[in-house]
Amino acid sequence: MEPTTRIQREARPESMLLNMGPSHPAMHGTIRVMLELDAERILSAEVEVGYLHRGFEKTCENKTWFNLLPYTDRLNYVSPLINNLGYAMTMEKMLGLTVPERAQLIRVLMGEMSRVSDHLTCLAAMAMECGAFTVFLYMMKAREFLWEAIEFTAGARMTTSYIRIGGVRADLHPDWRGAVATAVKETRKVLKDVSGLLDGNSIFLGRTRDVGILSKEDALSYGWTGPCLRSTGIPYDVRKAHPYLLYDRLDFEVPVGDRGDNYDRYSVRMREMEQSLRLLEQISALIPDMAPLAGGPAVEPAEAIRRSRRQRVEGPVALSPNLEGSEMDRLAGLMAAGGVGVPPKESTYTTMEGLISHFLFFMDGKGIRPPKGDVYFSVEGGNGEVGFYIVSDGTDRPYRLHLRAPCFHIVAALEQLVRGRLVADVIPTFGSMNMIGGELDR
Amino acid sequence: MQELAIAFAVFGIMSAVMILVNFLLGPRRPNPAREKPFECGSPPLQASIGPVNLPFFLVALLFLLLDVEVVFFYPLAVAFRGRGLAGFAALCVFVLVLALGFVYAWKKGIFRWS
Amino acid sequence: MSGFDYLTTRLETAIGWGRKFSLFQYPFITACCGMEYMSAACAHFDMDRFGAGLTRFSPRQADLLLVVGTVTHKLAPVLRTVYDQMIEPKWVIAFGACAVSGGIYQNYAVVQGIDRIVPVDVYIPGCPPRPETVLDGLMKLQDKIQEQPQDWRWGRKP
Amino acid sequence: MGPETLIEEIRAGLGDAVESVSDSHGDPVIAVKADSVRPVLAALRGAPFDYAVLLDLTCVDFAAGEGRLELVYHLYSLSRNVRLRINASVPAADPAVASLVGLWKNADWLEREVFDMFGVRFDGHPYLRRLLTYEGFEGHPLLKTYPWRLAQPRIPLKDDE
Repeated sequence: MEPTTRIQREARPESMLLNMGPSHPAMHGTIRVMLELDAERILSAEVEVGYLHRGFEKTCENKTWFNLLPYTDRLNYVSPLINNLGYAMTMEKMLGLTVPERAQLIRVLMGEMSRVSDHLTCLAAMAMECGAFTVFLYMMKAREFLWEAIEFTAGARMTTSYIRIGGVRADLHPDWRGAVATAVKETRKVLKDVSGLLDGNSIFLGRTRDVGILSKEDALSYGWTGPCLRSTGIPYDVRKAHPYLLYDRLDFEVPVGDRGDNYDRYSVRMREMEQSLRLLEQISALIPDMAPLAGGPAVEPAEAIRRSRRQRVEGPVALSPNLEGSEMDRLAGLMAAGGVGVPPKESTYTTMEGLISHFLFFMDGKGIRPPKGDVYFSVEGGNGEVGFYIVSDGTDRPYRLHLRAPCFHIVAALEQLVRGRLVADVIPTFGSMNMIGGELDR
Repeated sequence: MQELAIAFAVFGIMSAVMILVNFLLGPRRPNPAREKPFECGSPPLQASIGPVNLPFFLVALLFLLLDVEVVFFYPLAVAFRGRGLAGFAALCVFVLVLALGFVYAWKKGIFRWS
Repeated sequence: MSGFDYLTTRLETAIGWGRKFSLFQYPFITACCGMEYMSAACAHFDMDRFGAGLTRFSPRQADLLLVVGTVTHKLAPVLRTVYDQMIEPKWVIAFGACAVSGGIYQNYAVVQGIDRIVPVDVYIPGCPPRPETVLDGLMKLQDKIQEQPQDWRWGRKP
Repeated sequence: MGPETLIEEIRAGLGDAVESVSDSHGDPVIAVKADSVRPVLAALRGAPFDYAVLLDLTCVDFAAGEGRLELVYHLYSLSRNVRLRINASVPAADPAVASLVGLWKNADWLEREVFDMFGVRFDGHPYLRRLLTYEGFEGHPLLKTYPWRLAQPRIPLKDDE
């Protein structure tokens, strides 16, 4: 049993070494916390990460700018649309693009829905690990409604790849208002129930109040951002500090905690969900209804192919991801010009130029080729500042793509937070950090 | 006496069946990893667990004491069935004495792991 | 079929029936599929209707190893140890494209499919699979358990 | 306060340590010599500039073209709500730079990750070991020389291709 880890070498001979290993319900499967115990008290802890290091940054260096979008969904897989947003906006900053107004509105709508589902999942897991299984079931139910609203438009519940470089993939589903309204109503009902269950609950308070306290200076020294930093009292939110999209035109507050303990992280996330729901309502009011499809009934794709064998086919083809008819005339509102987005699919059936441009977009060395240089841009993710640092050498593949993962810095403080506490305190402290393996280990 | 024999027979057979069924139905594929303790999948950090701290031992003793007390309730209840209040009073004395011991241990700080 | 065989086949169906509706699962969750596992296991899609709702977080008490998400090379020994420490009879479900075949991560870090580490009974494709696909995969495993012959250790070998 | 005045202020404060100043899409970037990274960042963390948060530390491998690795530090000043990016080049042959563990607490893990992925040695780091990969993993994956799909399994896998 030769000591390979630091904790084995530095541990006192009589203390007990315990593995809170990767395959542990409260460790979300990807973190190993090694504890040096004196009865129940933790003398020192060592955190081992990297169990979900999937080589994201190396893979991106071998994928084209457009093809690596699905990888950004799987970074913070609890709020995938916000990663899409971060990557797309960093690229737009590098390419110097302006996204059409409607696409920006849709992006804010989708981003906020993704943020609420992120907080729901985090608090559900934290509450379940403290024993409140009912809260877990309630919050999963609320998240189902949110995912349904996202799936209506993006086609997928979670890994959507919906927000693209230059805009969004498709227009909103015709009755998206109903879906978003029910999602907001259900989530509000669940938030009321959960705050009733947990806010005054003496067991939950006993497990989280004054447990895992981090001071302002330490939080900044660890590079904390997002709800965890705000729980210590510093109101830093990227949406307010560096407004992007339409956040400067929308009115929402930034909730702040006072002691920076587990309970504050919980209550900041609960209040932040309320703010995001308010944002959803404001945005739903701002988004105009879709213009009805102009022109006669659209041609089915198979029919268009058959006709195109005899002569050029004029008129729209009924083809779009949510099968709501031709997308060509809606593209102006959804995707920036300049050959950044995928050309409309139906033009491949009707015109030779459309076929060639669609093919060229995906060919090696052709697609999106930003100028040489590097760029950094960050958005407010579920855990904090999600930043993309991209170095491009002018080819169609990134030379270097680095993600600034917020929960990497938050989990770095775990060793200090649990030292001197009891073993049972590791669970709520780790739960309130919302560690997401995909983002932490990249 | 006869009920006692029946009780032992029934319970004995039931426990035997439960043990043997596992031996009969479960396929047996021994492997070295199964003997080692389950440490969340990671290699254990210590070859063997050292001396256990005192508080664990004290709490275990206290639990044993109160658990045995609960086990005594069954025969006491059966024995005092016809006695009415007097029997119940004897039972209360028994519980009271043990409760005193429990409160004493609590005040001595058996649960306060400094 | 001699009388004795008739008896054991009837007993096997009874055992198969008993096992398939009381699966204690060990959720070996690592990545994004875990979010979809939460939806499949919770009230909306409710895996418990199939008797597989009770999650046991110790391999000693679990007979279904549900590998959910990406298994990286760093995690491979952990998965192998957990599989070895499970009680017999045990089954393994590979949940999601990464567990089935390494999925979209074909690089130095990810094991290209967990059947290189542990024998897998049912593969559930999808990245992540929809909860309905998960329940369908579970039903396929239950059919497999129902048909599985019991090795009686005497008489015929399966 | 636009980036220009900010750069002047930093140039005045740090003087010769700043090799060059550039602008990437509107964000100020200063290039610094490798051996003066710690003093420059300590100064930037200090009073006048007040860059309290080390947002991120990463590395870019230019070994093939220019034979160097470029370390990129992102700093953020909370009070002045301003970001700054500091590039420091280290020779690809023997990449080493002073560690920032005393200044910021997240430097510990950030530097361990850059060491793990690029092989840059951070002098003065208390526990410089691999963070994301595992013991016995040879080579540094994010270097351009490391092949994309070269796996190093920890346990024997069935029918290795």
